[in-house]
Amino acid sequence: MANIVRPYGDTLDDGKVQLSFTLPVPDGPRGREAARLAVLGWGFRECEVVHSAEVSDGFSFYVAYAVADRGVDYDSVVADEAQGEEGSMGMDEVNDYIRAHIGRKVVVVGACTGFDAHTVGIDAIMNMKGYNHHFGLERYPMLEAHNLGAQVPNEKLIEYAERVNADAILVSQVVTQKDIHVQNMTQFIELLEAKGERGRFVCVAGGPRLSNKLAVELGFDSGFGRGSYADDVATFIVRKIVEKAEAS
Amino acid sequence: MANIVRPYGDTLDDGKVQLSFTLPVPDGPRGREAARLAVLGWGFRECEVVHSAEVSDGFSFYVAYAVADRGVDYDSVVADEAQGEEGSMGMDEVNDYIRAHIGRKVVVVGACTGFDAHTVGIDAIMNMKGYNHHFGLERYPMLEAHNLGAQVPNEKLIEYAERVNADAILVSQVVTQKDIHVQNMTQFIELLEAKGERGRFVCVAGGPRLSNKLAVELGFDSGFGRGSYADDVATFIVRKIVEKAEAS
Amino acid sequence: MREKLGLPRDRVARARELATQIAAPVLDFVEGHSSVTVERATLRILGVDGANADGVPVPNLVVDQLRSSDAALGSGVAERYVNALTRSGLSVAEFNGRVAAGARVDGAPLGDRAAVRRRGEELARAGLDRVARNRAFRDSKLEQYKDRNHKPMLYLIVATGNIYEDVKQAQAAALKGADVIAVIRTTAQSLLDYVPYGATTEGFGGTYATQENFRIMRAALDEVTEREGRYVWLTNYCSGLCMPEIAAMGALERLDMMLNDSMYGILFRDINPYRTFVDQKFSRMINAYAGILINTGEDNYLTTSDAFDKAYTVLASQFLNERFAYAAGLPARLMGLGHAMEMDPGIKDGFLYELAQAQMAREIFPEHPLKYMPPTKFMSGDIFMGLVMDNQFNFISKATEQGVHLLGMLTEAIHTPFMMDRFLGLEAAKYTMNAMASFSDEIEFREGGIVKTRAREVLERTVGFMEEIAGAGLLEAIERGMFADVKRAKDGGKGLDGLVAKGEGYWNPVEEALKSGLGLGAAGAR
Amino acid sequence: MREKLGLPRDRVARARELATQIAAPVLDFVEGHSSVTVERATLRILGVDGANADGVPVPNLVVDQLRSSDAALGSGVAERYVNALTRSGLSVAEFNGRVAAGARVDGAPLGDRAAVRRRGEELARAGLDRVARNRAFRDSKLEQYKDRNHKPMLYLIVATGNIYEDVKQAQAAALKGADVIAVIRTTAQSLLDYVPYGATTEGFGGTYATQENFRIMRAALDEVTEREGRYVWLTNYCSGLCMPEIAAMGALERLDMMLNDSMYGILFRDINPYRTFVDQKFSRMINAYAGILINTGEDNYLTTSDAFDKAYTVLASQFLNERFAYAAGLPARLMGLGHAMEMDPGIKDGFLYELAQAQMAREIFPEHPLKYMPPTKFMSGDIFMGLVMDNQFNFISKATEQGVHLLGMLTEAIHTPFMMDRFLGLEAAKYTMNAMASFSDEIEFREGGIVKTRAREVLERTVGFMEEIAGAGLLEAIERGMFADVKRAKDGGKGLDGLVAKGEGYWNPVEEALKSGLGLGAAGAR
Ligand code: B12
Ligand code: B12
Ligand SMILES: Cc1ncc(COP(=O)(O)O)c(C=O)c1O
Ligand SMILES: Cc1ncc(COP(=O)(O)O)c(C=O)c1O
Repeated sequence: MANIVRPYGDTLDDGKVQLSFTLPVPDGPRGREAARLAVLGWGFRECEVVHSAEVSDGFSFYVAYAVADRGVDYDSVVADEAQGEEGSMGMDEVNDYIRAHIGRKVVVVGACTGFDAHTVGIDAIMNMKGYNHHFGLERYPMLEAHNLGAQVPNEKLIEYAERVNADAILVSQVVTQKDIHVQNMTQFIELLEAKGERGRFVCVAGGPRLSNKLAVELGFDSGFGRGSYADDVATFIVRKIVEKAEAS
Repeated sequence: MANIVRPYGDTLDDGKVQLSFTLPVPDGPRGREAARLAVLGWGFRECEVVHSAEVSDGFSFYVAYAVADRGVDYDSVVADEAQGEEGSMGMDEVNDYIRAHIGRKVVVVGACTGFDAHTVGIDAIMNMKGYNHHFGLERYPMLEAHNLGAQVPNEKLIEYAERVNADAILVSQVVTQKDIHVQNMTQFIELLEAKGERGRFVCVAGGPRLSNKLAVELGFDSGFGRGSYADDVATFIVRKIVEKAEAS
Repeated sequence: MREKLGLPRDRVARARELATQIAAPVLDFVEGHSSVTVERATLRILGVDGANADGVPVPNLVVDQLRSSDAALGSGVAERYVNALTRSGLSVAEFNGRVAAGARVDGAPLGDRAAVRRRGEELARAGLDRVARNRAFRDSKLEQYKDRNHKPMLYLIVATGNIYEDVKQAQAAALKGADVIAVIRTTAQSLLDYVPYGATTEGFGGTYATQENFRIMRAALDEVTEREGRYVWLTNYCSGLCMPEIAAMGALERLDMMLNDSMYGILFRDINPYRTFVDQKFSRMINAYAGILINTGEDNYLTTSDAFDKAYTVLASQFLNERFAYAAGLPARLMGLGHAMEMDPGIKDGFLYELAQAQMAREIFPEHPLKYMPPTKFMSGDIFMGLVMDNQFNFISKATEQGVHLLGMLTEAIHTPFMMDRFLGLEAAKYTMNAMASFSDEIEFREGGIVKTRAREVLERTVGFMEEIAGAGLLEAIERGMFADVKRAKDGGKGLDGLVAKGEGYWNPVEEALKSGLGLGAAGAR
Repeated sequence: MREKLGLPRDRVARARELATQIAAPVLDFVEGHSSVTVERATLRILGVDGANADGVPVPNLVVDQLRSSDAALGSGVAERYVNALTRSGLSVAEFNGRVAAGARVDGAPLGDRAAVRRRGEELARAGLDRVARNRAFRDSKLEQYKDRNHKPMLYLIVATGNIYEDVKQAQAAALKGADVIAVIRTTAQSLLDYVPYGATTEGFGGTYATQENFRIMRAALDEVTEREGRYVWLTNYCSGLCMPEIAAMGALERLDMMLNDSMYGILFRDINPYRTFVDQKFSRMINAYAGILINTGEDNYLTTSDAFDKAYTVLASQFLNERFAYAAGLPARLMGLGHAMEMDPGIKDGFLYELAQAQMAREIFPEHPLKYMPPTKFMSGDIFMGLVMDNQFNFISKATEQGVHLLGMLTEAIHTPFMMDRFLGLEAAKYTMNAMASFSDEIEFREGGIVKTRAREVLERTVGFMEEIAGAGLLEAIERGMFADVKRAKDGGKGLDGLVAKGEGYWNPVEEALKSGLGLGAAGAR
């Protein structure tokens, strides 16, 4: 049986949603009506435009509340996040898992690629110190972690991974404007494929505006968004390595 | 030719819209995915759920950005506000208009009806002092304005209007929870109709959450929302009186 | 609290003198009067409860019988009621059922007066003991979970109209940090001369205040109290034509706070002034006995008058509310005197004027847990600006060590709060108040600066205003529209016909027990 | 500005002494060196412009010729270039075309040295006169529209990647009150060893800094300046491998401010330290001559280090930036020293610590128009909380009389700003800054309180840190990771091969004119 959930204002299924947006029209009665019709056009009903203001010549800003009748069947929703429902192992568990199932140190190479200079995210995952009370991969005794920092060209990252015989490659992408991350990540996978090495590495992407879905679409094994920690990533990598070994 | 306008983030037609809402599900990867699917279900594409938080047991809050492809044909949008595109006359103009076209004082009776105790809105329209540098109807030499205040039953308001032989009745409704204003306004019109007097008065409704459309639907001649002033209302009333006189 | 403004002590003292002078004749009048709702409240404490098939509450049935019969209310309802009860040989609960079914209390001849009085005193004692137990229970929880409430206490409203939805909203808010939950009352319940009965699900802009609703919400909040280890306070509106009854219900169901103003009903609900002053006194005695913190309604002045120009009317009202509260046995620490941040957000240095007003109230009423209200009038559909204004308010409240902080809602101008609105308000307030926790302790105001000058001016203006009121008399001042720009005739307004002159033989065992418990002399002075 | 912290004057003086000591050997090195971009900047002032069919700029073509030929850059590019120009008999503009088409400047034998020098000096004068006219024009507009800019100036960024979209965004922001528009540069332009040519529409996270883009934006903002009667300042990034060239372009196109830090390239872009110090000096001389207000990049420290623990590194860097700026002829009133509100929003009393830091900077650098940056690191997808944090920042900025206020965006963690994000930021800042306009004048900090104690601690810590740096030497300190937790080797990083040791006969007419115009001795000291 479907379990339809809808937005909730103060009563179950009242469907209340807040919206704000700009329209390229002057502020005024006609602009407000355009805003209202736009919201209705997106499938809401009972739209109230509660605020409008001029933002510039010929641009106006609106705040609206509206009712969404259409809900989502929650029972059919599958979490699209790399850590999934299964839950992550802690640092000690991961190390035990490696000892039990892999039997040698796992080598991980990571970088923030392209011209992206945001080191903080990859550092949060890899550096000793870690992030938010989750130690980074460097601290895992059964991992050998190489953090190449930021602004690393895809070519260099792959060469390095080959050289240290990595099991997994971590790619961080923070800047997403004009889909530059999509270009960058695509080029990374194409390079690997051209070398016939895609199968050799577990490839994991990460960054605040990345979804697992996108990363998988682009050919990665998974993608980690905001709020992910080293333990999530380590768990994914070691499980994946074992899964690959079993499959082959 | 259609002139389709779409939401504007930083580039024409990028369609960017901000949304926020609560879902009756726990916070977490699955909740975030449900939120994303909900937004896509409302007809947006490229939804990014940029924030989620637990609001209570089994309730979670989301902030999302998404792209609306569907726009509105601005050329076909007709302002739905009582003041309309035509523009309102100022106080002096209204008085001149009355002298020229009606030739006697116009009598207006107003109140905030039902159990609604919000006097400030109707006062803003009617009292001498006015609002935001727009004098109220009491200040208009060619108007005779009676402000009955708040919490006035519909029956009393109508009786009073009959007694002073009003040309127009002003109804203010501020509380809208559970559509109490709709009930109230409907009852007002039904009462008038039962007495066969609907045609006798110009009926104008007002209140911050009222649209002209709703007021007209409920049988009023017009409805004034937030940000309306005495001059808008006076303009509408006197033009309507003349229009009615010409029609009859 | 460190004093920073250097307010002239003698002017503050003068204002208090004037308040005493202004209140005295009113209190004299009050002493000689009761009202239908005072009598019904008395019955409620005695145990009268329930409603008939039409939903008319039993206390109303009883009082209406006496009203419409020869047995005048001037003697107090208690005598006739207890007499009939005693004669029936039934328990109070059984007798409630009889009355609901139509039994009359006014017919039976008066029996042994002394016995009736004894029974009445017993019943009053039983009712007030329940109240005292509630008070003791609250005190023990506050002791157990000491220092777990925020400072100021974060006060959140729920207003779905449906008590069961309210419970969800209230628990959500309490789980996220609310210290106080106010169940907003349905539109215009003030004007009902009875209190609806039972659990209700159909209110407009709020939920009916009923004893059953009180009970349901109390239980829901007690749950969160234990789960979070933080006592969650419950509040409602002790205003309007049933002020004393709501006080009684709240006392019996362990509410912790009450909106309870001495003049709100007159000015904002057009309730008769005499009736209001009589009712407020009785309701406040109950609140005092129950240890219920009252909140006064000075914020309401500012919804119609300008907050900058009429700041002095707020302070004057605070002095009067304080005086009337002392007269009803409330100690300062139960007086949540009200005020609000309602100045036009466009005023240059408005933040400083608001700071001055809030700090001034703090220093003049040092032991009083002042209740501070957020911007409402200038809130608009611009929820983003609204959030920013609310946060300015959060800042000032913490900076001036207010007692009870009503959280602003970014959607104030749009709808009664959504669950997410409350959440956002709480998150912002917690962030800000933590980030500037020690601000008050940290800063001084410059001599001759805006803050000190403004505070002194408002105080001076207040004293002048109160001199005028004292000259005119309070009821005359109200007639002239000196408060909130509203004029109310002494003999106008709703509920005057429910006023009761106490006769020679007036007897009220609850009033007597309250007065003796509160140490109030017959004159109600303290 | 009223001093409130009572900072120990002698410790401030000691820090300045240390800064002088630390900078001295670096400045000595700088005196003996040039770089490819210094030479290209020189050419740009002389009038060299344009690009070849592959988009390689003419200044690069010229310098690369000398680099790859025997005619070493050690003598300065000017001599060879002017020599070839003179021989060609063409105007500079015509000659630009020739070079773009492939003409070489290094082949021709050197003619009459004196004539070449005279021509060079003339060209330098012409270029610098244009710069001086820009400066005079700006000054006249600032005089004409005096007091129309906000205090602090409200600084808004645009970053669409497309200069024409940027213009719309910038005009919108300026119409709603922005005093300064910063066109954010495309990702990693810092690392390009040339400046792209012409109008551009394809950047990532920002728009290419090109001279044409400067011109387009300047014209757009001049339009708003006249319409609103408020001078709208334009700023860009004078950083990275082309620091001096961007300075030259900005000076020629009347930019008003420049992000221009003495160590940013080293620490945050891994550009070679020697190269950076040489480039920053030349770029700052140009900025000084052009009357361009520089903004330093101390905020960047806090994106990787903790703002509470490493507050002293910010202050130390401010002292160093100040020293290097004085050495390049910049007066204090053109030094927009940077800092930021980046402490963890969960810190108790964080507001007071930020207030202390901002007030401290204000008092130590009283004439400097400090540039204050909003929270970025702790901004999240929670745009509502973000707005509240930004507003805390607005408050502190106004309360401590900062000079240039970079407006926070509620969507900081999500995307480069939408038009509406900027609008909301501006509305909130205008509201808050007006509401607490006189706050700074109004308050004092308690002796022994959090603010005073913290400010003194940070100052003390800074002096200790600078003593260490002075002991180690600046380049060694950088090697050891003493700044921003980043380690940079002296001989590592990008662009070292573009460093040029000045030979015996080094000649640079622009440098000479700048130095004499700025009253700088040969040693660059002041
Ligand atoms: C700090 C910062 C900087 C610093 C970076 C310092 C450094 N050494 O990293 C500096 C000042 C240098 C900087 C510069 C720029 N920045 Co910046 N920056 C930020 C900021 C404020 C915080 C980022 C951060 O540190 N987050 C904290 C970390 C821990 O979070 P995270 O990166 O999301 O990482 C977590 C997850 O995403 C995940 N993760 C991340 N990577 C990986 C990798 C793997 C394999 C895995 C498994 C997980 C994972 O795990 C981490 C822990 O949970 C953000 C805004 C914001 N508040 O988010 C803007 C922001 C990211 N920057 C932005 C921009 C545009 C720039 C510039 C391009 C601007 C310009 N034109 O100059 C420049 C250029 C940089 C470049 N070439 O890339 C934009 C990006 C917009 C977009 N969506 O495209 C942002 C969003 C700001 C904005 N609104 O404009 N920036
Ligand atoms: C002030 C106020 C009060 C004061 C009213 C004092 C008074 N004498 O008016 C007091 C404190 C008494 C009050 C009480 C209540 N209020 Co009230 N109140 C407000 C508040 C803060 C401001 C309203 C106001 O004065 N606006 C200023 C005037 C000038 O604007 P306006 O009314 O929109 O009027 C303009 C236009 O709408 C139009 N207009 C209005 N009427 C008419 C009529 C005509 C004919 C025309 C042409 C035009 C016109 O012209 C005016 C000028 O432009 C709003 C929140 C807000 N910020 O809007 C809540 C608000 C209206 N109140 C609300 C509620 C629920 C209540 C209560 C029911 C709460 C309760 N349960 O106790 C009570 C009960 C009142 C009752 N029985 O009706 C809700 C309504 C929610 C909803 N949409 O249903 C609001 C939105 C607050 C909230 N978010 O919960 N309130
Ligand atoms: C003291 C007091 N009582 C009651 C109310 C609630 O209004 P009503 O009279 O509709 O119950 C208020 C409103 O703020 C109030 O301040
Ligand atoms: C001084 C300085 N220059 C430049 C930049 C911009 O970065 P990029 O190096 O990508 O141009 C910044 C970033 O904030 C900065 O502070």
